[in-house]
Amino acid sequence: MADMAAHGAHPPGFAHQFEEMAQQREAGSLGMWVFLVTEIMFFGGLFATYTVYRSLHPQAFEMGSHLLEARFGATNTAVLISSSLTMALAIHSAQTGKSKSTIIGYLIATLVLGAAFIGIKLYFEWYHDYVEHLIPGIDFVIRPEWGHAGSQVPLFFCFYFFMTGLHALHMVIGIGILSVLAIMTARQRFSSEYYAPLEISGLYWHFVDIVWIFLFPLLYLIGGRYGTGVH
Amino acid sequence: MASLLHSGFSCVATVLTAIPVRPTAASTIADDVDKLHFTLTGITFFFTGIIFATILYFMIKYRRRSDNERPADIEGSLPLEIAWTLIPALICAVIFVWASSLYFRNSRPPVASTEIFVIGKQWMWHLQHPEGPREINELHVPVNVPIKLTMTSEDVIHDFYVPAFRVKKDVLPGRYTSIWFQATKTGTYHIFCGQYCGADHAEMIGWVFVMTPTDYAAWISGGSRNESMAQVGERLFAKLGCDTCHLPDGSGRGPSLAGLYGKPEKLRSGETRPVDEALIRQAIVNPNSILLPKYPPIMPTFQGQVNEEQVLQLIAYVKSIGTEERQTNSK
Amino acid sequence: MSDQEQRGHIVPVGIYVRIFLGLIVLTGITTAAAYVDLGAMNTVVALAIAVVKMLLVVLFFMHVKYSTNLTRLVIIAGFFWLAILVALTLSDELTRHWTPESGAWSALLPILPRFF
Amino acid sequence: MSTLVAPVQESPSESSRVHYLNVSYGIKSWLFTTDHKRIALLYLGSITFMFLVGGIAATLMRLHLIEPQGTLFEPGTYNKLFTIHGIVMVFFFLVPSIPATLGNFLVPMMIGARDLAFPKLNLLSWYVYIVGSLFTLYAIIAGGVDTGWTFYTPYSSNYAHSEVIAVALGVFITGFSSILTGLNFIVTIHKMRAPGLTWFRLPLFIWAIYATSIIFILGTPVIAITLFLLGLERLLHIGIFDPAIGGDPLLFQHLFWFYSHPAVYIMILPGMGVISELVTCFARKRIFGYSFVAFSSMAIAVISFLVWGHHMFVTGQSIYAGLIFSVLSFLVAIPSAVKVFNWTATLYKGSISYQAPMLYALGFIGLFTMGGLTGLFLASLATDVHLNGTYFIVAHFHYIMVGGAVMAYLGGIHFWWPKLTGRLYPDGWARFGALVIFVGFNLTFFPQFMLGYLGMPRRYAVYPAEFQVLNVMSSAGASILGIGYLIPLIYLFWSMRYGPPAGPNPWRAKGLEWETPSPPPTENFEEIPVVTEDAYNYARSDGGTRG
Repeated sequence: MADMAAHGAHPPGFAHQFEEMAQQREAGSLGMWVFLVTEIMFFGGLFATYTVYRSLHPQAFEMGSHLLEARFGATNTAVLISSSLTMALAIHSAQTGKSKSTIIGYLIATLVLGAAFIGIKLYFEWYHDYVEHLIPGIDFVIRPEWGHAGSQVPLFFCFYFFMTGLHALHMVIGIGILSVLAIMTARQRFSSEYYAPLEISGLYWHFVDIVWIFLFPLLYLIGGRYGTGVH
Repeated sequence: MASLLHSGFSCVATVLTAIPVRPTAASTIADDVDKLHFTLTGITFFFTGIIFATILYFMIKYRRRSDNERPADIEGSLPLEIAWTLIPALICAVIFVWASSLYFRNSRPPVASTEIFVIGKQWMWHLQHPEGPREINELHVPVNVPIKLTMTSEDVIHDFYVPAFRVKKDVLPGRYTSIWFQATKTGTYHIFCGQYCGADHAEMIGWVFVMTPTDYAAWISGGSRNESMAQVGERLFAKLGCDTCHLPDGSGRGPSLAGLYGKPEKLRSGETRPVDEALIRQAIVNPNSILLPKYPPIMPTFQGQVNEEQVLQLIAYVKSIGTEERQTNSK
Repeated sequence: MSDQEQRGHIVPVGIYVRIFLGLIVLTGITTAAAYVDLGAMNTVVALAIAVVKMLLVVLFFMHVKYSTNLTRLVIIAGFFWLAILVALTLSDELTRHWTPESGAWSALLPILPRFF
Repeated sequence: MSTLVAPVQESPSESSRVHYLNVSYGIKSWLFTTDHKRIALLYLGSITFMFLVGGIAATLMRLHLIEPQGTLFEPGTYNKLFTIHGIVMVFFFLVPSIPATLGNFLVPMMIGARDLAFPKLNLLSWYVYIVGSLFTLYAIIAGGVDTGWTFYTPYSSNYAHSEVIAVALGVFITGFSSILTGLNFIVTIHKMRAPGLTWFRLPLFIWAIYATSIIFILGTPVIAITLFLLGLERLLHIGIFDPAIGGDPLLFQHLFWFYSHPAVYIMILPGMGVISELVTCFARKRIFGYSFVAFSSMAIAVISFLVWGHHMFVTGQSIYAGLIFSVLSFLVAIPSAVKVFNWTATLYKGSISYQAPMLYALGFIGLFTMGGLTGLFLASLATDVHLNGTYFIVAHFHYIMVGGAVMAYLGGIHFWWPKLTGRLYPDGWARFGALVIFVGFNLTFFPQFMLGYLGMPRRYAVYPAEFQVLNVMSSAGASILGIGYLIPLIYLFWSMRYGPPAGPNPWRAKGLEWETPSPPPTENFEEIPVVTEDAYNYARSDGGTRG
């Protein structure tokens, strides 16, 4: 292993199969981007079926969308965007070698905002939908005032719960990663030279935010809410 | 020794002759499809033969004679590459145009074809002639008459496949799919279920009996005196209370159905769709998804109250009053 | 390896805050736009705003503006393949009820078989 | 018969040399290894086991089909057999076979790296594969699944009474093993090539693995979400494919085939990569038209995503969509044809030797040509109406999967066996095995082409009597094929202990992987080699890549 020493001292976290730090960092971010492409295709299956059914049953989707409360959707979007900001600031402070507590502060902020998102989602929306019998499979009630597209509204709610459910699952995983990062930062594992795990988790978190950026208009704002007095 | 050889060859010969090579061709499109099939077989054997012969030749000519042979350093040749990209592309283009035009022509049933309704149910075929006779796993059709099969399924996806007619189409739940054929030879031919549909998928088979017109006429009338689908449909139409809204003179809450079949209808959503089996079925099963401009969406859904067979009978009835009315108008 | 590349591009905090504000404003716009009757354009506007928001997050928060062309190619490939799935599936679902009347392309067909 | 390559005399220091196999012993050293070579052997073991499970199912089916009204099994049991055969062979043997075994072992060595970019992810991908396999094996033991490997709804979601959820979960989990492997390869090939190893000096095996990884990355997530939705619909009795609430069963088929057709290219592309290596080594000649063969791998990977509709020509799919998919299906055949012509041209003016790997390679070219051309029958709309769902389809994809992918896999295993184990296998037996497999294969599947054209539908437990003669021939061929597959199993295991030691380069082949002693040390190279010449330039010098 004589040649390893020849490479000079490496910052902590250097993996033996790489030649130098930049190669490892590039490999890490390329790996995460390729993983995000698989996530695009994973959510893509749902978005594709959503597009097909929305073009086949436009009234049912519009009817279902009006039953959702856009204000909760909007607040959740704002919450997620701010969590993206705090995540970006966490990476920035790691890059510029800020103190450990600043980094942990930003990470905790991101974590809390993520938890807030899930809280709003669970309490204000899903529980509310449960009370109003809008969960397909669990005593879904087709209301007469839905008129002719009534029988297809459960299809919209299948999509609503599948897509937001999968997104919420990714949020929970993100929160798990953030807490692990906070612990690793507390143990002084990162420095201005080695912060790849932070950067890669940031990419993941921003991706989950982007999925919500698309989910919000596609699920909550179908066909506009003018004149129907629906909040 | 010779007799041994002779008997050996004869038993092989009998076995080989026992193997049919070409399925019976008993419909108008069978010969065209077979022409395309044998052309493709020719192409396959030709190219496989070329590759096999070339490899065999190179294997013999350039076998390794000594271990330190230094073979020629050939990089490749652009003209050759272009050649064996364009030639297969050309062959593919020709085959595509031929196959697609054949498929396109076969996809439209002739206008005057007699219609038979098929309902696929887990592991049996219901076949219903408009004149009344109902059959299970058997289909009696006259020769040289274009037959259009309108098919639907009551549970999973099945597939109506008659190899002798080179005809196959999946049978889907909740939708009508249709195929057509014109038998050219009398005889009995296999019906297979071509899409896996459960435990007895292999038992969901039957026979098509192609008969001469006289035999067919005798068979159709000779059968037990049962009413035609339209008559059964008419009784069902009354029993379900459809006639309370759909009055013949159109004064009821629903539109008059007389003379409706076949005419394009402008829906409230602005889309005009011809009143065919699919539209009537949708009106019965999911009425409020087709709204007529002048009528309120108050028709209740009959999904669950009528099975596929009854839907077909109602459609037959609507078609029957559709055509009568048109005759009276045209007189 | 210059120090800059060694550590990856450092984006000043000011840009982050400006991008954040832009995203908040766009969220407001898209929600407000939903309450205005634009007919079919509602969906187009909502999607356009969503794409702009996505680009902001991808280019600035995820540093794609400063990263290699390979990363950009990977992202574009991802969306392109999603487009393939949506487009070819819709090509079937939306044209399923079209029947080849005697007009249009199928009119050409009766001529072709004479050659085969 | 040219003599066996004279084995290098085992120097005393050689046997005591530390390499990746004897660097540490014990279960823990294998179960927690991050060495890509050991993970490759772990995969080799688990894949061979799954191949045996699938093979047993196939043998039982062929025994049952000897009689038209087969009495060996109930129809329900027969349906479970062909479903298990399909699922295990496709998802648990063919998809991971070459990428996970030969790919894992060779990619770092061929590009002059010490290991894959993410070794821990590589080990995780094996564990994910094992968990997925356990779910599927549980499903087999707990009563089997009878939906066919295609899981078409509404049968699989509402009407099947078998372990559909367990198998869907198993395949869902194993999908992530493919994703992790694909991700690892893409990053490694991009970021960890040895200095001087430009893209056009890469061995064609690496190009094929790279193209396969693109399909892994872009296709597998879609089958993951599809089976996820199927599982949900079966659990909640409501879902997006249910016609009752406006769903469309054909949409499931669209999503399923969006992955499953590229998946058949996942199975064949690595095989093509192996064949490019074998043909050049045993003809001792540069590949004919290197860039054309490399680009045709990429073209296959891309176009394979556009053609899935040809599985649905008869399902009531729109005629116009059928036209689009038909034209694209013809297009995807062109790159494969280019490859076959280039392999054949490589033999021209070569110095060809006929050891076992070369027999497998030549068998591959012949059978793959046959398989590929029968695909044209199914791409053209008119004949597909007659042939869809019959044994013609079964014969077509077996010619490509068994005649192509499995022959290439066996050829690759034989070719790199000395590098994997440091031992040589008995070449005489190996050639005999290859010939038995070739004969058994053709006798099994050529009659099925004729059965298909005669109209015998696939997945039938009982069939009309007139098809019996061809079915008996096919079953006879299957028994020969079964024996043919056991032969390599025996002498390869035997060679692990008794085979003569192989030197670093028994075939005198080109490529960085032959620069290392066999079996190679854990870190592959003392120091990373610098590549100065093109791939496969046998003409310039003998052995060694550094000219």
